[in-house]
Amino acid sequence: MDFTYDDEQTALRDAVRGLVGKAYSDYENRRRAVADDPGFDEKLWTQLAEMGVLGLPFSEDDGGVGAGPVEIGIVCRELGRVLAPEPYLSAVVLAGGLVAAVGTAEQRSDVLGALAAGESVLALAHHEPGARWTPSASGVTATQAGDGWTLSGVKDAVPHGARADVLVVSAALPDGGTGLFLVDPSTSSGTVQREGYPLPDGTRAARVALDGATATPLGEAGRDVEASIATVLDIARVMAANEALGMLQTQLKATTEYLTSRKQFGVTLNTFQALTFRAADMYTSLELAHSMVDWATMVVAAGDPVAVADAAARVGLQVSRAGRHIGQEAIQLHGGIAMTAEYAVGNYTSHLTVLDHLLGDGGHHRRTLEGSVFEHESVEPLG
Amino acid sequence: MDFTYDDEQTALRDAVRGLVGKAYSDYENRRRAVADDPGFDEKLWTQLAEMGVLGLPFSEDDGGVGAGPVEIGIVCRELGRVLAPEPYLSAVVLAGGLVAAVGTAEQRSDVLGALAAGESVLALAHHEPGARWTPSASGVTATQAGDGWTLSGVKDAVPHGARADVLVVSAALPDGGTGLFLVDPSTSSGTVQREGYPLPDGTRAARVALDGATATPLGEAGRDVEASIATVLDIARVMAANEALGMLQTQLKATTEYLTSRKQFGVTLNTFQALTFRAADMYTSLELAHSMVDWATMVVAAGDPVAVADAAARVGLQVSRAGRHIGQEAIQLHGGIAMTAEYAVGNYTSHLTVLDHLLGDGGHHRRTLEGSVFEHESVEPLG
Amino acid sequence: MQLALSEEDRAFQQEMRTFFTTEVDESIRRSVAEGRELTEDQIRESMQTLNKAGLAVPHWPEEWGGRGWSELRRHIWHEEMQAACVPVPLAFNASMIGPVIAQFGSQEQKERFLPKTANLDIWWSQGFSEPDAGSDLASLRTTAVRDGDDWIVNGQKTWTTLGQYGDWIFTLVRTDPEVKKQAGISMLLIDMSSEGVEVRPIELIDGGYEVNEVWFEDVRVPGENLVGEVNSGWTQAKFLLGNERVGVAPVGQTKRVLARAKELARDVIDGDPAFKARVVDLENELLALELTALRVAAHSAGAEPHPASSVLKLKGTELQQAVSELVVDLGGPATLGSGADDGTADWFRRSVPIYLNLRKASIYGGSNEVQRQIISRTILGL
Amino acid sequence: MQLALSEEDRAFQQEMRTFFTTEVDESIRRSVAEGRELTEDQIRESMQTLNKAGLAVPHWPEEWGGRGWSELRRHIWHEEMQAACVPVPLAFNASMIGPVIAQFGSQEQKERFLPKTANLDIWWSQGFSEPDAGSDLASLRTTAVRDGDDWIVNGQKTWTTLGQYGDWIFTLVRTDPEVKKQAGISMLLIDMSSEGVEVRPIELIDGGYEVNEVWFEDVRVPGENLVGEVNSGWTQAKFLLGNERVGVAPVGQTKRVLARAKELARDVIDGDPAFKARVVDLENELLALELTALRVAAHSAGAEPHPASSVLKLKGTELQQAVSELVVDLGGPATLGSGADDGTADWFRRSVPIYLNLRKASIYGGSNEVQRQIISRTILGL
Repeated sequence: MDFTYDDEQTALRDAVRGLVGKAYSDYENRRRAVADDPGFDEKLWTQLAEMGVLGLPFSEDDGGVGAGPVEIGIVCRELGRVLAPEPYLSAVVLAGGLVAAVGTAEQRSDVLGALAAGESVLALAHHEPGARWTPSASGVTATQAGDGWTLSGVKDAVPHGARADVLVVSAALPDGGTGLFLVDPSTSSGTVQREGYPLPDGTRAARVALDGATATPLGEAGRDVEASIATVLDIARVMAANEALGMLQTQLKATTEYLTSRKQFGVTLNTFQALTFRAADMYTSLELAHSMVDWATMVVAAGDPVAVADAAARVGLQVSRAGRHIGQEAIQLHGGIAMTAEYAVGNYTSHLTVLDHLLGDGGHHRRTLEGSVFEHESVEPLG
Repeated sequence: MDFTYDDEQTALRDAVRGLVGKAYSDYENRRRAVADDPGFDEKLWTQLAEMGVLGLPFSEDDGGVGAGPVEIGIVCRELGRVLAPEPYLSAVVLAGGLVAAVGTAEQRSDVLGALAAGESVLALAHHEPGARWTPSASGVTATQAGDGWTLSGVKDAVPHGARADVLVVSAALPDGGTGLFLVDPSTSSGTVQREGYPLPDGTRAARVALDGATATPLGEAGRDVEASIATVLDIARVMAANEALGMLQTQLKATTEYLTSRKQFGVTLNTFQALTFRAADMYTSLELAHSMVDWATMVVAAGDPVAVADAAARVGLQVSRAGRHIGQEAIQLHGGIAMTAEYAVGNYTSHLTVLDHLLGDGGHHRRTLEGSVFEHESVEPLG
Repeated sequence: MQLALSEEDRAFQQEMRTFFTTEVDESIRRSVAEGRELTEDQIRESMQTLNKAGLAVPHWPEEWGGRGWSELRRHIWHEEMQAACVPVPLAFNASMIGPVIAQFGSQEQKERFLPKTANLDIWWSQGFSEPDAGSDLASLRTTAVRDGDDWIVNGQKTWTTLGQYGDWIFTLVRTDPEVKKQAGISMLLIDMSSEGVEVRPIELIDGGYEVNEVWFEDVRVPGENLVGEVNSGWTQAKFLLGNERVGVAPVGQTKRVLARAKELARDVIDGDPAFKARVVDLENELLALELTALRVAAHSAGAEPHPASSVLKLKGTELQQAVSELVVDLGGPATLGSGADDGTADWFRRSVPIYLNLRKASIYGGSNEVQRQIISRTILGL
Repeated sequence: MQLALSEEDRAFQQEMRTFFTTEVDESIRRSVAEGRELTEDQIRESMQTLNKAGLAVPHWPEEWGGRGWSELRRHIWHEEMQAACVPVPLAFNASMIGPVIAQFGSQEQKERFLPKTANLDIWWSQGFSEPDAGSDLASLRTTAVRDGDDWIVNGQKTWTTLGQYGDWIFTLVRTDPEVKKQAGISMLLIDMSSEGVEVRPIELIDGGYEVNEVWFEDVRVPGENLVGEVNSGWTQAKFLLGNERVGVAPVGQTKRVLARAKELARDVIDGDPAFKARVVDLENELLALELTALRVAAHSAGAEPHPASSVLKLKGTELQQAVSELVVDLGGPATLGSGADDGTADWFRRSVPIYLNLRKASIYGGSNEVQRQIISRTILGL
């Protein structure tokens, strides 16, 4: 059991921190980046590609770097620290992760190669109106027509779905189960209607209405890949927790700095013990979440999907709680200024709230864990 | 809608406050009272009888005073303020309440008359091992033998059950349902084995093992009175909430007095804002609970059993929460001294904890309320 | 003690309910029900409808449109209004400056301002907060300097809610920089169309623009626009902020949102006992809060406010925030949706901005820390 | 980063597990499992069993019985011990005075005291707290005045846990009343059978007598019993209290109680989803706490303690209290029962006293307010 980074991991962290810090340490840059479509900085995306960060999880054969979950977690955490709006989680971890898990060798090489090179943005079109964090699809159905396949139905809340060059779309298969398909909106015949809109954190999502849209099966045609979707969602939950952790670290730091500099009634706010004790409680939440995030990341690295599902729910629950506690207190301890869009700290809370509901919130994860509460005597991280 | 006492109610409050205050304003007296059996002050019990307090809820025909729930609530609140260990809730509200609700005119006059006069202590033997706040009985069964009845089975956690002169015992009837019986341990043939023991708050309870114990049906023989038991339990929940409110008022007062007098690091504790803000939160809990207790008491006075059941659950939930919050914080804000038996404030928390689990705790009440959550659009106290 | 309303109060309640559900424009009420932002016109129209029926400023002196109601009736009026999704009268007019002018204003000021204030012919903005003051209101820096009969005002106000619609603004300004900070403050009424007044919108984290900065650069204000005596502004501010606490617990509105959530998310609530438990907890806390408001209302007739009134803002905003958080959780992934599918989807789409917006509730209007300070000092003597 | 234990650490874990579950007296372990109070003899016997196997004081210098283990191994040792219901070595001996004597004591003191301390042949009591000091430890008033080579001690200590079994007591006494309060304090070791020492039990709200007052009236203490230099006691106290925070989060024990609750109240938990949710929440928080302890342990090798170590006591005691509250609620009316029916009934009968007793956990040993102060000042720089 070891919670420390090795030298290469530390170097990766410093490199990513340097790059995204340059881009977004002035918060005004982040505001500008989300002000217009596509809601992120294409130049920074290219730089991330050049640094090898976009290909980090994928094998060298697929045009990637062949790094592991710890490294992906490092990237997500650094992006979180500066509230970077780039679609790393959606394009690389979710959509890319599914292409890597399910795609043929050729698809992996083509699609992931272009993703890693920064030439193509992927998006996962999975959520359907009325669904609640399920790994299956039912509102979009796949139909085999001759040699090819078409998709019909509606996907909603597709992160960066309007900007994406390639959509990875889940769909109910004719013989049951859920399949995955690649849809290139620029070449697909049939209807692929994409309506982009901003989420409450300034990033973009889209409604994607498909009507007889031609699509390429990802991997073996007609194969039920719900289990792969479930596992990639779980991995993404852990990576989202890494991102959230970076955000919470920034929020606590901003709050303590504010408390030591802002004056009211003639003294700095850290004179008021009621406030400093609440900051101490934020720290406690943060450190507990931190331990859980590190642990869950290591569980992903160890690779057992059952353990990953459990760890994803556990870290999801812990970070959801910590995110609400710290995100709400950061605003309250700042006061009015944190309500404004031009001041960073409140916008972290906006993104935390979005992230909390993207892949399953604390209540959802707790409900999952309730199902297994009698399967163990106690929870033993050391076995 | 009126939350104020009239002159008579105020006079009653002052009279009870005077009497019990004289007895217990020195906390050492309360410690002495619970040190030996029967765990309360028989002299004070007699004085309460002389003041008319023990007969307050019963009609004049039954030897009582014919007062209403508001007056009973006043008494319970005053007893709570000084942590009086006298068996008012168990003997008068619970056991007496059931005799009044179910007994024949003769029984009412005999049993309640003696109770009101302070000549006879009643106890309700209702809880059975393994049961969880149900109005029915199953572990003790009633059998008809010739003209008479006998009871067999075990009751547990019978408040003041070893001291009581008359037991009101619930039992499963031969034809189904739950009946009530009077058992006089001194005259009953068969076995009535009573083992008294102290509860964590110093008051007394008993295990009562019955084996062919002769018993007199309360009211009409063989009649199922589960509904009456349920309603009397609900009324007792509201009265227990009144008692708890009195206790919480004392705890907050003790805490604020301690904070303004106790010195640490050269200053009084109220210099520490983190502590004073927590006291403010205690006040908020207290006042919300107070409003709810007054309201529930008025609902009891209005008399509709369905509304009483709802109000009992609502006030039970609110006061359970407030009791834990204030009871725990009162100890924490005092520090070590509140852990000692000779200092009053921690013992209030002991009794609050016992009271919370006597008739149903917050979680139990919440579960009850969950059942009706879709039966109303919103909760409207003004209709 | 008496649970039921008197027959007269019951009739009054019915009268209010009938009026609000039949006489106030249906489209306005639908906007409120669906949690949409109201337009300026909707707010003006609704208050004018109320004022016409004598229901806009019932707590003012009767001479100026007040009704002499008991506190209980005011409470009923307020709750029924919210239950019917009728926008409450604009607080800046009805609860803030109106009572101040009625109490401290000259006869000329009363005649000039009160009728138009009650009818929202003048839309008032509040000019108290400043960027560097925060909860320490009295450290304000905006100055007013005598120039003949006039005052010349310079400085900056902030957090001016709905200032973009404002016709006039009531301000606290420093008229004597030499004395202890509370002692050198006056209250000035300023026409927002005066030269030198500039309103700049502030974007909030929910993406909306409901608050503003208001800048004053050599703004000339006639001396007759001073309320009360020079340097007595702190007295009027305290009076105003004291009024602000009455009816400040947004019980009715919060109950309405919770009821709507139950209606729109019944399946989700039924599918997860944790949601049902949260609903029960919140309904119970809201009941306790409403009963506390009633207890306080019944007590305050004429006398000092009941000490428990301080908990209304504190707990009221906590519950308002908790309900908004519940709504977000009920929506779950739908909160990130386009809202294109139906009204329910759209309601949940708006839930995150509302949740974020309501973080302000525990900061503005006397932060919850200030409320705790009031409770611990004034009530508990700590 | 690495999830799994190394092969060697895994073998070590197995070795500990085997020892604790087979070599420590079964009846003692059963008492711990059932949450009963241990007798003096059980505590002595258990520690002596550990000491014989070199498992009582592994963190001491190797010369005096330490094992030179990594922090991770100490953590494993500590967790496995608790999981097996083995009483942890008496803190006063193993964690408090032992390390202080090893660090500051003379060679004579080390030889005289350390072996008997490790083997619980001497039962140490702690004499730090005083009635009027509370969290402000340094304001202590017990005095020691020179008389030839000896010291004459007068004063009163309180909250002396298990003082009724104590052979010796380590005390902080004021040896120089003239200087700043921390500067005039010394540490004295006092034989509790000395004339003038009186132990008076204090009844707690749970009805038990685990703490005591210890009175000193003209107690003569040989000069050789002073630890370190005169007036250097505050240094030793800080060292001792710093040690006290290591392993202070009672994770293993709390997990054991929660596991037992699940076992004994499975039907109750299954019957009410709110209980299941509480169990999940607590298991998750305990996991986060244990992982934090591991993170801290892995980090602390030799260096300054990891800043996150301050959260261990704070959160550890909160969870310990929360689990005890859950147990009471699972018991429900059974908590008021006679306990006469079976072991489960008896377990729940004892749950309220345990819950009440554990209210102390957030007060003693550096209250949670002191912990928050440490975090906000030392870690956050506030």
